[in-house]
Amino acid sequence: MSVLPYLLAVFVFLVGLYGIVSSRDLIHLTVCVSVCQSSTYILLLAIGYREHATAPVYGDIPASRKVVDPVVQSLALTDIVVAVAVSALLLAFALRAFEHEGSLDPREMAELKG
Amino acid sequence: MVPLQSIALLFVALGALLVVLVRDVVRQALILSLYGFALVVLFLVFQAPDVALSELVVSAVAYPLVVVAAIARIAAHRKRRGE
Amino acid sequence: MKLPLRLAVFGVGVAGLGFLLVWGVADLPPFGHYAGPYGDIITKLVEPQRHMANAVTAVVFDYRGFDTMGEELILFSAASAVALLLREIRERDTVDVVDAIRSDAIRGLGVLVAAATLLLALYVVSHGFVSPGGGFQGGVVISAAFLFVFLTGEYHAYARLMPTKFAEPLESFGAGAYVALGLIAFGFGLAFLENFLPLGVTGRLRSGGSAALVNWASAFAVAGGFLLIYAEYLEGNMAARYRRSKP
Amino acid sequence: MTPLLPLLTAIPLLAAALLALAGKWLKDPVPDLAGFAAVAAPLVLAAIVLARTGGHVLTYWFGGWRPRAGDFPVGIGWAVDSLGAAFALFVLALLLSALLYSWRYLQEERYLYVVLMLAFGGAMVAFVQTGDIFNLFVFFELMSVAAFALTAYQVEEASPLQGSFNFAVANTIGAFLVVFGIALLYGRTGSLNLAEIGQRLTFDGKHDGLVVASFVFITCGFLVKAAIVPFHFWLADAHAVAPAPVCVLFSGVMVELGIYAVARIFWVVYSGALGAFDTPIRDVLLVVGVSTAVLGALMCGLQRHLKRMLAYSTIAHAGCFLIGVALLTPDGLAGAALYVLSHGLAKGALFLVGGILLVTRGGIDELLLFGLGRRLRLPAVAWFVAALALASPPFLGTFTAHALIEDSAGAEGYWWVPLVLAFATIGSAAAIIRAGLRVFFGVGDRDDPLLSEEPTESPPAEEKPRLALMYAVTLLLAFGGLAVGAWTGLAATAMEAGHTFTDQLSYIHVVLDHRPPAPAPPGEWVTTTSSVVWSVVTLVGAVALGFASTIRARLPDAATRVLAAGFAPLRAVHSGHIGDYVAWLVLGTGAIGAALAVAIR
Repeated sequence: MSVLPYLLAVFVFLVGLYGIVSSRDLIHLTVCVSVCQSSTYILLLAIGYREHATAPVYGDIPASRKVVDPVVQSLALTDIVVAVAVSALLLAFALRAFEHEGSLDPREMAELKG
Repeated sequence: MVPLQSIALLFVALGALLVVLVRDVVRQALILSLYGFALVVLFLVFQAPDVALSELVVSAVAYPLVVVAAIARIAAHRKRRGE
Repeated sequence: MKLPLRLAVFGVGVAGLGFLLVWGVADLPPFGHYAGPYGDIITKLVEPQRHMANAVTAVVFDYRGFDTMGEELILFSAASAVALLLREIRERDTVDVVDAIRSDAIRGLGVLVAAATLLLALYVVSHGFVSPGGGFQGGVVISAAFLFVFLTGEYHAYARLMPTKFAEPLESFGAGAYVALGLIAFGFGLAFLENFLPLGVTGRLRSGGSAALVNWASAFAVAGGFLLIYAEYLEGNMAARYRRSKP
Repeated sequence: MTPLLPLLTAIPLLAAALLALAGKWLKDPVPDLAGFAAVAAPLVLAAIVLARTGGHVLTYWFGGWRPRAGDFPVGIGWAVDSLGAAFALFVLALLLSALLYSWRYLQEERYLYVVLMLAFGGAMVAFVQTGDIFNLFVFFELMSVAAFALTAYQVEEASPLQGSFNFAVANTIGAFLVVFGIALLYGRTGSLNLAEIGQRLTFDGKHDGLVVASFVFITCGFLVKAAIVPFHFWLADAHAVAPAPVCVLFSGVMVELGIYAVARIFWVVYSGALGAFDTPIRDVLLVVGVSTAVLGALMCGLQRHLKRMLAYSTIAHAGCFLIGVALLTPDGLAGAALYVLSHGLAKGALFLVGGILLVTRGGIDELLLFGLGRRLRLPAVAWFVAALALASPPFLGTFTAHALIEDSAGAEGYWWVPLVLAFATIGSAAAIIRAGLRVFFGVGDRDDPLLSEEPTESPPAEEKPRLALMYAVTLLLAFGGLAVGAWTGLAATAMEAGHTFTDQLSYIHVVLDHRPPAPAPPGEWVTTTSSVVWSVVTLVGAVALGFASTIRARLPDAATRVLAAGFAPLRAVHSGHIGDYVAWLVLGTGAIGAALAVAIR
């Protein structure tokens, strides 16, 4: 049980990779990349979690309460921005490639061979 | 681990699997949004409200919308080519 | 490679990669037992040192503010690139735009919801050091406010409110201001991005010192970056969609 | 000097944002001039920093979070040694050359081009200076995103954007691997500072699954950027579509930064904990490096698209850099560093000649350009001087680099390393010479059964190219690449820098305890007879094979068929299909991981 959340991250990562490898549509593929990326936030947040602890925000709670790790949360925040930025760029590439090739299937656009 | 966490974990695992396995991009965008919501719940039970808030806006709403917009553009383009 | 062969290569690889992943995470401390020390040191220091109630925001904009600067620039570069790539297609596709939704009630509702979201966003940004929130999340919510205008179908209102000519300077300004704030501290003879303002009282709105300014710079950069991305994707679409709905 | 360190990266990044803000209203030369200034100023600073790092490691703490000696570092710190400073200087120098060259090269929204180049350069400078593992990742991503955008810059062109797509997906997955590694390390050590992580791992002394897996993930993630087999597929696609001045940075520094990161992380973080396993790590990295060098050398003999051919040549040399680092000795590292310098300048010049051909002759295809470059005398000079620099001639170009790596390999008992370096060098230089002979002199035949069919690139819109400036920059880089080998004093300096770089304990003491670094033993380099012999062999081999390759069409049909059949599987693997690339990436990571797991467990 104590490794289950970590295993979830591993699972999501591998599932995303499978999606990328087997994809037949660049938009589908881009979404799979973002699934892959979501595994990194899951892993980060799972590592910083503590049993019976609250969020690292001290609005009204006494400072003596046990809190979860704030650093992994800030890393996950950074990671989310990176993810969206990259995904938006990938979609734009896919759109342009479609303009040029008339297809979104990676098999039909392998012009760069050898 | 509390039951709520287990349920959230299960939903995320299922969501990820569905997003990848659904090959129709419009449906995929819809499921992506649901997957985003599952992640939001997971982050809340992981005591990460800041991350959950960002995830809610970005991955559950904004990103799927951008994907749909891209799909619509492709459809429009295809239609024009077909005409 | 044909699909079966590709999957075979992938399958062999995944056997190794999956084993490696599981082997690696199995040696992590058990779930729920993070051993520290980085986060613990921060949670102890953040109140006395920084007068901030939200440790996450303190890490994002103060202790590790330099990372966030890099992150804003990532968003800035990506959004500029998306604009560059899609603008040309859009210019080719754009024709006259007619608003499809003619109901004043829906229009009014859209603007109302957008205004409420915007207020919420400003609250989220400004309370970042007090409660969950801060420049990044707030910036995202600001951009979402404009999405509501879009979703209620008011292209002209949306175009007036949020053309790219407004999103682009906003993101550049935010990213630039972030770096500039680092350099201002530098100008005071402090370290890059070091705090140069009084810290204020914990739990109050005006706490956080110059990290509060960094917080706002980041809000602008994020809001601008996201707006630009939406705009580039949605506007071309609006044009396509409305052309079809035209009588 | 230390307080000025952040300016190296802050000036280009601030200039990028300001230029994006005001770019639309600025009249023509202003964005370019601003770009030159925003690179030249940190360039001067970087030179001063480099002069100050001799034997020192400069540290800088952002936000003023300098820990007291022995305390836990809560902020982000930079730690700059000679090698890091030299890399920063080199990045900025190549960036300035590329910007000067492209003054009139690209027209479309050109202020955005300058903006992206500045962000790219600023990110690379931060990447080599940082001493924090997550900061390393952030600037890795910034440099990647700017690079993705730059490959797709010529939006008016019908060039296949799929090259950029493949580049972006492969590198993004590499970045995920890096994050997984970082997360594992954070779970174990609770720290993000490289020195602190290294200290804790060494103190733990464990070499369990977590340590091995995180090492494999971070190494493989960065090797994707370094275009090492089997992670290299994206590189040729990206180079084929990116503008020539951007290729200068891709081939000259970006790829090399991947190897730099592997070296930095290995020595600071893992060299203590995995100290007893030097041999298996060395063997695995050497196998990977050798495959890269051989594959790159073979593939560049098959390309007719000049930029794609040069990209495969970069892969061959990247394999050689990795071999130098993989020896895990200070001298091998020093050799790799010198190699990067000489190769970056020479390869840069070659790409710039490619750009000149595009602008003046409207093509980048070796056979279509056959004999068309006869009147381009200065570019021809630059092309052959750069080819010579890469062929490792005695006491010029990559000679000292080769010699250092070979001597170090010999001392470790790897007698076959010179053979591999010679093979890679001959293969890559011969292809460059072959193309040069055909394009600039019309030597040999106009048809070549072994070259592949490639889509050709159409030239960028051109009003009045500043050809004089383009020629000057190109020649400067070419002769610079050649001169590196002649400056033998540089070898001793590089050896000292290599010692400082590989001294884990000293690095940790400097960063965490503010102690001065342990002095590096003075580098002393003597030319051995065997390195001169090998260098003559490679030079003669490269020239002979280069001439011979121009008349491959005259081979008997049977021989051609056998050769073509032999190369066919190699070609087929480079399919241009991103799914294939990712499958190989997964296989490579799994294989490297399995090999190390077996050896270390």
